[in-house]
Amino acid sequence: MTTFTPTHDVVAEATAAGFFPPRHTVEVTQVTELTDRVVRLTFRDAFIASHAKPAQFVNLFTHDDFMLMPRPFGVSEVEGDEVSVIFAIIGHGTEQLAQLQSGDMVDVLGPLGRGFNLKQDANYILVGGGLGVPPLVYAAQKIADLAGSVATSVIGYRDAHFGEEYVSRYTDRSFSIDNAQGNVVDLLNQLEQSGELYATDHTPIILSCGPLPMMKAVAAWAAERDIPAQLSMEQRMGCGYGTCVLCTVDTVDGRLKVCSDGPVFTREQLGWGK
Amino acid sequence: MTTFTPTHDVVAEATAAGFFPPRHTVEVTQVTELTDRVVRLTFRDAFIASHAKPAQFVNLFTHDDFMLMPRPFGVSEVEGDEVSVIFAIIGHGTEQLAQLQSGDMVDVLGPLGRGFNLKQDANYILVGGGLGVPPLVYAAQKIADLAGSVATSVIGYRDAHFGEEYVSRYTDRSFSIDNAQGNVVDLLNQLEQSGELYATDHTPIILSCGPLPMMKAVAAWAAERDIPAQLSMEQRMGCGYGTCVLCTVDTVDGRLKVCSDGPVFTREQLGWGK
Amino acid sequence: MSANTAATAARETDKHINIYEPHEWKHSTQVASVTWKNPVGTASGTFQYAAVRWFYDVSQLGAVCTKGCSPIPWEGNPSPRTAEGPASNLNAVGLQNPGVDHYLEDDLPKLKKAGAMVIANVAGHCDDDYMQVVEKLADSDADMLEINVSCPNVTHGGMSVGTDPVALATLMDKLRPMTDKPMIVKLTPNVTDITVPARAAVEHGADALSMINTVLGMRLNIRTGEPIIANKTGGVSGPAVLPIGIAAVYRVRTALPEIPIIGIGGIDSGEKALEYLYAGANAVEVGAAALFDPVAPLRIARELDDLLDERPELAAKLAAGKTWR
Amino acid sequence: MSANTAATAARETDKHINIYEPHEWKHSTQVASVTWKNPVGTASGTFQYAAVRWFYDVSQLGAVCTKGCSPIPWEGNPSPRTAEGPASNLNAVGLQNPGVDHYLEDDLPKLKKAGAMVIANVAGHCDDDYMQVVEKLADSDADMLEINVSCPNVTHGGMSVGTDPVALATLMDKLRPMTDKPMIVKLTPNVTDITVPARAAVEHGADALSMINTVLGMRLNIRTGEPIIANKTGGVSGPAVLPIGIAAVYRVRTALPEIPIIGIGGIDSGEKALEYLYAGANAVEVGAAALFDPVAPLRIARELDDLLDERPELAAKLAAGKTWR
Ligand SMILES: Cc1cc2nc3c(=O)[nH]c(=O)nc-3n(C[C@H](O)[C@H](O)[C@H](O)COP(=O)(O)OP(=O)(O)OC[C@H]3O[C@@H](n4cnc5c(N)ncnc54)[C@H](O)[C@@H]3O)c2cc1C
Ligand SMILES: Cc1cc2nc3c(=O)[nH]c(=O)nc-3n(C[C@H](O)[C@H](O)[C@H](O)COP(=O)(O)OP(=O)(O)OC[C@H]3O[C@@H](n4cnc5c(N)ncnc54)[C@H](O)[C@@H]3O)c2cc1C
Ligand SMILES: Cc1cc2nc3c(=O)[nH]c(=O)nc-3n(C[C@H](O)[C@H](O)[C@H](O)COP(=O)(O)O)c2cc1C
Ligand SMILES: Cc1cc2nc3c(=O)[nH]c(=O)nc-3n(C[C@H](O)[C@H](O)[C@H](O)COP(=O)(O)O)c2cc1C
Ligand code: FES
Ligand code: FES
Repeated sequence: MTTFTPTHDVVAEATAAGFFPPRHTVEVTQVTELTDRVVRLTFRDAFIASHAKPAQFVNLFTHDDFMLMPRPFGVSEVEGDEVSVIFAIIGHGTEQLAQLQSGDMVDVLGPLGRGFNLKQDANYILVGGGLGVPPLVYAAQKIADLAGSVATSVIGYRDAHFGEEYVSRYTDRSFSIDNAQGNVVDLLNQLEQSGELYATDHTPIILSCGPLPMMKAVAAWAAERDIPAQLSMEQRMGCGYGTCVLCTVDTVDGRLKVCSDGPVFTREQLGWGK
Repeated sequence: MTTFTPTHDVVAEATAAGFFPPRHTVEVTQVTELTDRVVRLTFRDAFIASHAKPAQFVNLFTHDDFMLMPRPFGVSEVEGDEVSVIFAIIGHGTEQLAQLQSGDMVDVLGPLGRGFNLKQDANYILVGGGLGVPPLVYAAQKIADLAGSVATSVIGYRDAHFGEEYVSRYTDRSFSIDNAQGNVVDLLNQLEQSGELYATDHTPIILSCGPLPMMKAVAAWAAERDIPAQLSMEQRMGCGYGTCVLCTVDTVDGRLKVCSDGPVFTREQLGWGK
Repeated sequence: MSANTAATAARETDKHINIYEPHEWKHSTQVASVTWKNPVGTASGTFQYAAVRWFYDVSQLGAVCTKGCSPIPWEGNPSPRTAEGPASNLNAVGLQNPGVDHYLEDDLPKLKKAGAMVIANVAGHCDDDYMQVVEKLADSDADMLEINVSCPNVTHGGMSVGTDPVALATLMDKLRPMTDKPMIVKLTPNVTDITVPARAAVEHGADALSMINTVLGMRLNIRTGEPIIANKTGGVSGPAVLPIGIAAVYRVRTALPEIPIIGIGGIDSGEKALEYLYAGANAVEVGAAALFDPVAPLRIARELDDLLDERPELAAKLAAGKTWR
Repeated sequence: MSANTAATAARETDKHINIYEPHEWKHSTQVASVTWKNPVGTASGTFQYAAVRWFYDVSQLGAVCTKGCSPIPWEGNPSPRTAEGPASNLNAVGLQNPGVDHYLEDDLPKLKKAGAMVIANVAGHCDDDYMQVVEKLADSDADMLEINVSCPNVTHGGMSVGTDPVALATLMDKLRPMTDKPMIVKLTPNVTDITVPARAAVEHGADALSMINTVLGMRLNIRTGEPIIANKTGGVSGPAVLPIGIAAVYRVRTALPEIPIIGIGGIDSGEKALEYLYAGANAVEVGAAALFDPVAPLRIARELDDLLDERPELAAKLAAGKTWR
């Protein structure tokens, strides 16, 4: 499935006029099935590649006019002007995106949202599960470039370890567990006891993305230890760029937009773990 | 633009079970722009190729889910298992069909409707105008195979003579006129006077397809001379196969369906020219 | 349905169904004590036996609901009668049909001979029209009657009976005593609160409800600036109306927990039929999808039959005449 | 819009429009004596200045209609608030907004500073809510007020004011004396006959009408069998509702030949905006299309500006405050 190649570069037009690029059409450069029903899709987009921060996301659009709404996916890797996302096939939209092939065109808007805050030198402990892993891969990639910080990944899988090779490619130390063995909090406890979690002088900061119950448990775990935690949330979205208030999450400051006030919130904002 | 290749042959399944094939996906083998905004599209479909009669039509479907309704087009030529239609780009549906390329897939249902009655040995005078020409090309092609009949074409064009090469390829004698010179009735009169119209022993029978005012004038002309006339009608359609009653034309027998009672009606049925 | 191709079914269900292969239906349903071999029927006005019989064996459907039937032949509206909307179809047939006598002599016997479960859809411009049709159908072979009080194309003192609960109650009081056949009332979505006519119909003898009929809509030609349909406005049907139909079924089910409901509107896949069942329908009817592919109703029935395999609780409820909600 | 790609605009108009290039608007319109530089505005609830200003210069739009504004901050409905329909979006925001004081301190001054023509959309759970908001907006810089009597998400004794012509008249009698600002009443399509509330609004002081708000709809998750939206039902918007909006405008225009009308519902191209103008609208507002592409309203305005070049009669009527019908 391909689409119409745009004859004009709307990204260039927008940026030349001093504006953020609107939805535009880009070329798909690679599509790989990582495990059953989990796909890694790469597209060429110099603007997103040079601006995306970890936990920021992009809206992808299907070619199916029945499905007009954006499909948001966290950026999971950037190489040169190529941007990758990793997604699970859960419905008709992701099913269709998974059928794209190298050379096809796809519509995209982004990068969107506020990413993780990586300003402080720290031992960033990336705690994730399931489809929360892709944004953490990108966090690891970015942290690897930061002279003063290290990254430790602590990942829980249901069964297949689909993103593992990508996470461990960039982290200083990486650990994982799957459902058969326990959950990530079990693993955090284990690594704390063995000393492996803090095997560096850096202050620990948790960056987490994954299923809600996991993130709540991680926030509680962090709160008990007074470790800062930044949590990347998901919500059904309308626009992805802050105009429709369809994507709220309840915080101590009221109902905030996941897309533009987040997707990253601190455990204090979410009122978790106290 | 391509689509999903069907993994199963629904035509074979249907015909094996004794049924008419439902909507199915076929391969586009050729797309040519004849003149500005007029396109000839060929697809491979052994079933339609072997069954289609002149003035029968096929429903084509776009790949755009905003446009679910069928686009009906008269069959204009059959070569082996390849079927051609010729159409004008008049709206978004034809615009999109015109963008198909050889190798793409398109959905089709057909052949539909009742074609011209060619049972009698005759001098079939094919009188057409504008987008009425494509079905007449196919009529000429079929008449060429009939030992006892000949075909004379009398075509009026607005300006560009887009289908001319196709009509004259099959007719025994072909004549045309364009708006600057006059209309088809002028031409019919001229040819009648010069004797060219009836330059054969065969009984004349008019087969006509084109704009409504033209067909009414042709029916009147034929009625004055007691020449039988079969007229192929157009109407906005819902289904194209007789199930929805959305495509009626007023006849002396009441409101009949263009898609399945027609598209061919006699001048007597239409009450024209008396 | 996702993309507009014949291969859709295969993608949605992840497997190709050969609808022509003999099939043992696994999941039946009950509508007003009538058992359907599967929960998928055709919607009125989008099924004519003479046209469809070439495409598949109509006895395979849960039911076949025929075109609105009037006491005498009606010629309907002038053409053009149709326009297109995004993911939808607009129609203004104006209930053209050859009348109840022709129906009893021609369509109905043919359908019954073909083994179909038949719902006869009844149309009228006034109460007397409905009464004449119901009287003739009372002793016929039709399995169920569907009273169309909702067609927005036909003027009945301005609005349709379906928009006025008092008029609807009056009509039902006249029709109900005329027959023992299960009587379905088909509701229009073009009302402020659909639970109001729903309640009126049930309180005055409806054995079941079906919804929705088409939604009032219109398209203009931007070359001429004039309406495309001769009747100016028409009824919107097809995928675009799905959420409207689902909401109607859900709200009526919530208001009237016991009444059998046939869900209609925008169904073009087994998944969407299933969504109606979860909203509280006992069965569904497929309309516009059949315009885009003649075999759509049967394909949808087969898809749903498989989807119900994985949902034994829902399937058991339907078979017992109950619903999900 | 035909296929769902960013290249759509180029295909529809047969040429690429660079919406960032400086542009002299060729075709203005008038709504209740207020001149818009072009006939395209944004629809309430799909435009927030803080989000949109990164994407384009909002002063280029005909008007900007802001999110429904209540007397005090409202937190709206719980999430999830949205679902998808075929060619549509469902929403149940429940009018979350930071309240009129915040609006007067923050959004409105920023928008006016940016040079926008501003329509302030007014929301309320009861008459008093509306009065408090209108009172505060009466002396503000807002150019027009749009009274949203139609939001189906907020319970107001069950139904919304827009479905009850008497309640609507009562409300308008209270609001009308409070301000000289042009007052637009925004109607809901979820009524039996939209010309009834339309007439009530006009007879009780509305300077203009806008329509349609969202259509009641619902989706269920077929994995769980439960509603997708926490609020259960939501409002349908986007391309799917186009024919419904067109019919509403056409019917109200026919009933009320003089009243200025803003057409809303399913507009995603200059051609569809044009169709509303032919139906009798003086201007349009673009809603859901902006969710799918932030710059949609401006692109549509530019497409329409070119389409009107070829339609001098229509363009002249609009500029003079008249309409096609
Ligand atoms: C900020 C953010 C980042 C995300 N990052 C990733 C990622 O990196 N990898 C990944 O696999 N998934 C990610 N998701 C989830 C992903 O967006 C959904 O799985 C996807 O939109 C489902 O689309 P569908 O058409 O297959 O499902 P359908 O159920 O058919 O979609 C219908 C509608 O619901 C929405 N929807 C359905 N499920 C979700 C969900 N879980 N979250 C948000 N919207 C949903 C769709 O976007 C669409 O609008 C992210 C979501 C958000 C909000
Ligand atoms: C029996 C029959 C045979 C035809 N044969 C030919 C042919 O050989 N060559 C050719 O160029 N055209 C033919 N037409 C007309 C052709 O079907 C339309 O031009 C085409 O459907 C327009 O589609 P669109 O999407 O470009 O236009 P749009 O206006 O965007 O279409 C919107 C809807 O209106 C319908 N529609 C619009 N114009 C017509 C029309 N004139 N007739 C019927 N439906 C229409 C479309 O099918 C569609 O459902 C035939 C029509 C009929 C009924
Ligand atoms: C062409 C056409 C004709 C219709 N005729 C009738 C009719 O005669 N009686 C009736 O009750 N409904 C009629 N309907 C309404 C359908 O039965 C159905 O309620 C509606 O189209 C919504 O379902 P859908 O979206 O699956 O089409 C008609 C619909 C269409 C499209
Ligand atoms: C997310 C969202 C929020 C909305 N909020 C409001 C609102 O606050 N006030 C209002 O009058 N209409 C609101 N609407 C309705 C729109 O303004 C518009 O009337 C409707 O969406 C139809 O237009 P569309 O099809 O272009 O979206 C909202 C619509 C959406 C999609
Ligand atoms: S998705 Fe629109 S504001 Fe977040
Ligand atoms: S188009 Fe359906 S009956 Fe002719």
